[in-house]
Amino acid sequence: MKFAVILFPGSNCDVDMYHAVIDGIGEEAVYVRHDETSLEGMDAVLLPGGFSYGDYLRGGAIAHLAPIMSEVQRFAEEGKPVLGVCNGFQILLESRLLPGAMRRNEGLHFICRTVTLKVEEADTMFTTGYDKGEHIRIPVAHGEGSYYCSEDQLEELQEENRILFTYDDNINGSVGSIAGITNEQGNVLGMMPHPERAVEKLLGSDDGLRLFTSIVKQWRENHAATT
Amino acid sequence: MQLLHEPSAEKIQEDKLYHDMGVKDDEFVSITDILGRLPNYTELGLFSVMWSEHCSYKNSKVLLRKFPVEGPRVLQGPGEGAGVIDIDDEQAVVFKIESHNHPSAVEPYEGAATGVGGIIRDVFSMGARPVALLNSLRFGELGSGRVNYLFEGVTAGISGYGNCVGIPTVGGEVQFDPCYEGNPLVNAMCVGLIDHADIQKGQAKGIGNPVLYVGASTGRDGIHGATFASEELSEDSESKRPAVQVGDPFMEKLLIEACLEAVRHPKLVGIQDMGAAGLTSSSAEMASKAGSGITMNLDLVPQREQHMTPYEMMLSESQERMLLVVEKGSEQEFYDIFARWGLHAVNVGEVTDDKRLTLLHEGKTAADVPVDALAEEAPVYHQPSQEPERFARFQQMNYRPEVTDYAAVLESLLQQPTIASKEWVYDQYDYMVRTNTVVQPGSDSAVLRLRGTDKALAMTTDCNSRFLYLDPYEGGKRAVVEAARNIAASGGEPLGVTDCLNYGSPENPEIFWELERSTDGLSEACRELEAPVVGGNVSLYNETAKGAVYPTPVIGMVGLIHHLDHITTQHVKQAGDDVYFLGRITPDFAGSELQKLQEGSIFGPVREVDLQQEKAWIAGVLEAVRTGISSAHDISEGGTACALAEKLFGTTLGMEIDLPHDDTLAALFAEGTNGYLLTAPASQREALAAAVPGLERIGQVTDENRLIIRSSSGENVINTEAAQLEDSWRGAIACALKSKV
Amino acid sequence: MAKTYDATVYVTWKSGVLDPQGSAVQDSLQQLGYDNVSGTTISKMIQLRIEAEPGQAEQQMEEMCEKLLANPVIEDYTFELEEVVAQ
Amino acid sequence: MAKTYDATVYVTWKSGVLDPQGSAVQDSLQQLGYDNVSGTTISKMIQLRIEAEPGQAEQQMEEMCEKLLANPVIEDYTFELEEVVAQ
Ligand SMILES: Nc1ncnc2c1ncn2[C@@H]1O[C@H](COP(=O)(O)OP(=O)(O)O)[C@@H](O)[C@H]1O
Ligand SMILES: [Mg+2]
Repeated sequence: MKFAVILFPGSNCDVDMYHAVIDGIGEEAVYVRHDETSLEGMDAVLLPGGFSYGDYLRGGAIAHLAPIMSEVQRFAEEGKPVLGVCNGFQILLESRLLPGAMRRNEGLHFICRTVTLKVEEADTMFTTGYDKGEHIRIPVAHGEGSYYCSEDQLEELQEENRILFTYDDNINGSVGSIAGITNEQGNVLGMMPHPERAVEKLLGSDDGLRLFTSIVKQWRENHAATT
Repeated sequence: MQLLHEPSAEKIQEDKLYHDMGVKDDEFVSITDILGRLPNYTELGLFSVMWSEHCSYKNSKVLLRKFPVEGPRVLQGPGEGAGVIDIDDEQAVVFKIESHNHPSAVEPYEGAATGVGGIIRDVFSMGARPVALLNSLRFGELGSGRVNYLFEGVTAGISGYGNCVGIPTVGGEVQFDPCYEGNPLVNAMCVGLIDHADIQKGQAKGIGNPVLYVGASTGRDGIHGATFASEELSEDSESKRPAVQVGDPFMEKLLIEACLEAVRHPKLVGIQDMGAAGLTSSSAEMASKAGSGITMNLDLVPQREQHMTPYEMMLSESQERMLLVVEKGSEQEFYDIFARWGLHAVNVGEVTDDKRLTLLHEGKTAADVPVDALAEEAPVYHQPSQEPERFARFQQMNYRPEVTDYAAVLESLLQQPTIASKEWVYDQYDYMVRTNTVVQPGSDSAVLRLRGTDKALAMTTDCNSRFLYLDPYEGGKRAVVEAARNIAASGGEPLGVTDCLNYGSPENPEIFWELERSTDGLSEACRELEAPVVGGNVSLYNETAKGAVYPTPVIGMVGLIHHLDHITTQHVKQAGDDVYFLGRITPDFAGSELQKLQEGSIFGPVREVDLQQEKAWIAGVLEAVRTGISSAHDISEGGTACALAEKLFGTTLGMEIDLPHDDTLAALFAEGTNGYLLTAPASQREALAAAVPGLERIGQVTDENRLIIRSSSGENVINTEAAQLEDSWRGAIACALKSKV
Repeated sequence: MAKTYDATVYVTWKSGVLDPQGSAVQDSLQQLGYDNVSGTTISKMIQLRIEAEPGQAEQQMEEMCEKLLANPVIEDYTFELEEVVAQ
Repeated sequence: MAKTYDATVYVTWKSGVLDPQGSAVQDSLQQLGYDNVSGTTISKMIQLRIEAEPGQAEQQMEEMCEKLLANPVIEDYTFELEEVVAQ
């Protein structure tokens, strides 16, 4: 399976994503620059964390206008997996591929620490490797990670089972303790915590690995079905 | 705003206007001799920054010569952007520390942020990829509005810049003492990795080769920053507006990636960052090192503001700028590299053979001076030195605290901000990005694995300046020893040192004495421990009307961990493990946290540090690590009791300890040169006894979350729930910040 | 004919969206003793110069705000245009 | 007698200080095709309500700006006060 890691000026978790795919799950990964216009041959898209365009104005605001993003949009509409982590999540929000917006953390400080998440849904293409209700340890590292959406929107997310992860301890003041959500189709996931930083026991946790293996598993099944 | 009328050369001489630029009378005479005429305003500006303490080390050079700078692994000692040490497999580690004290005192966020930015450029201009950041911070006592503001602002600035450029900030230290109240210290260290083949030097070789300017445009910010750093802080420092710059970490990130691509291009000749004294120091130093000259056309320098004068352009310390020399004819290839990163490289000049720095501006020669005179021939001063009265007085003193409730003292020591958890600080740093951080902040050293190998690097910054205030010579030795202990306790073999010497004014004989004595101590310790000094930075004039800071030579040390299996952290791992002590208990309380707590001040003599003994202990700890242990922690601030407590924090385990000395008070809280605490499975008992002479078994790890300490007579002197100690320790800084006055 | 305008965009929080930075500043002001101060909010002010036909300037500003300068999920915006008269 | 004012403080970069945020937005606008836009800068606007004697309000605003709302080392500020007339 071939993953595209999108590189924006200022991305800095691109290497982490790349290694999570290459070393963590042994699949293929390539970098695709922000100014490219094709995702030809890619099976999944990863929008890495970092500070695209310095996070100036709002996290993800400038990046969402990059040429590659219209292609990501098209890719998403085809139902293929798109994962945005941290700044990647912010870019998905700014692109309206996901609903809501990100604000500065409630405490106004950047927070870097490994937190406990609750897996809210286990039958999505990103979470089949987890059990519903399972608690997993994943690092966060963000200053603008307080998820916001209107009450109606929150209700919709809940009803449609689109909230995949919540914080056990709501570190940043997110609405509904939301750590990660999907789009209606369920193939675009945005999350603030970094699963790509949790793929090796040596570094503290490998609870993030199953998110990547879930994507691969789903892809294999689809692939087997269509070929 | 333009300096409409630059004074004429004659007027500068007559009215001694050079004083305003920090140039002394005899220095002005030397400059005139060198040029064979009076310098014009721009030329005087070039000399004033290049001959400032910050760039020339004119007051500290005589001291720095004492440092051991060589060793079998040293590939590049002091003199270039950063030192380089071999770590086998054709790889090397590059590291350097630098101060940004004065800017941080007036604008803590941007001051600290640009300090981080500057040190990163020093490292990648060597061709190395920056892989980690550390820092060393000093503030007045928390609680006052101003101190809290500085502390919060500095932390946010480090976090804002380091997180954005995507280099993990993995360690550091913070000390709080009243002497830093008006003059905080902000030292930033960067560690990089490089393949031997890629090591770059900042040299301008090859007559006719073009000089390229890359990065941010030049503005009027930071003009005379280097001289600002070389003056005492005064009431009107706040009005020295232009001396503080705003950093652009996004630009820095692009520069890192583009420059690392450029250094791998075979046609790159030399590269240097524009640090202190910006365009002046980078061009003069690159030419001087190569024995060449540089001619620049300032009209071509990218400018952020209109009507900038040559003086302003040359002295600007705008951030995120680099100077490159490339082979003639290859310009376009470099323009392309930079363009891919959205950056614009500009050809601003060329290398000449006349050993002069020649500046053209609007068709005229704005300056024409010999580069060696700027870069190499600054005056060297040996300032008078005098032992302060306090030193002899301290030698006569004998201090022993009175303690009745040991547990209560332990808890309040753990709450002292200098000892308390620094989580409030490092939680704001992304210490994980790039997924190599194996040991995160919160243990003795940070450890980064070297992807693709079995090796790892340990790194730390240390300096307990209280001991230096009491005795700069022994205190200096202790600073190096403490860093080495932190490296060893993490499983690393000390490789080398970068130091940042933060002192008051060297023109005060008592301060110069501190400098002399402490650099003697540092040198001796580095020599004995075979940790050569490969780079560093000097920050003098750290004083306010209320006095100078304690002598604070911050030691940044990097160690090599030969195998991932040897990575060791300070925390206990499992119940049933034996607890060992390796070291020596002496009744030393001078300069201790307990003395400060009880007396409100520090005084007394510092015991001589036995460097041979320290070396043997380091070897012992490393032998223990190889034999197989569960944890190791060195004993520092707060003494053995605090170190024992710290070993439990973050775990649910406990310990039962029998103190290894009859003097209970000393065994608990003394801050002599104590030693280390190790834990290991009982199955390792014999192997450890055989491998490590002097290891004393003092207790056991238990599964009840309590710290129980018995005196040598078997009496329980401490029996406390560890969670309670941990809460006090963990919450202390946040709590001190909330109680604003 | 194209004219030159100085544009100022004010990007404020939508009502109902919490402004933690504003609250923090409010708290600090209180701690400094200004208990006669309330309701502190912090917004962005973006200034730029635009050359365009009258009417078009307005429309382009609108577009820029929608596409980039403000995020309508949490932010409101208003802008002012002032013609720069050559001296 | 004390009156109620709506205060608006504009905190801008001192001239000569880099505004990296403004530059990034400027570049982005250019890339979106707005090459008729130049000199983009981003500043802060702080709004608050203050109750004070006339004259005193002015002075307190000045103090707050100096102490907390702006850092005169790198920022300039101006403010406006508008009396709130009870309805
Ligand atoms: N300013 C800081 N930045 C990052 N980490 C810090 C900072 N200050 C302290 N730490 C981390 O907190 C831990 C404890 O620090 P310290 O008490 O100085 O340790 P030690 O006494 O072993 O040198 C270390 O892991 C250190 O790296
Ligand atoms: Mg230690």
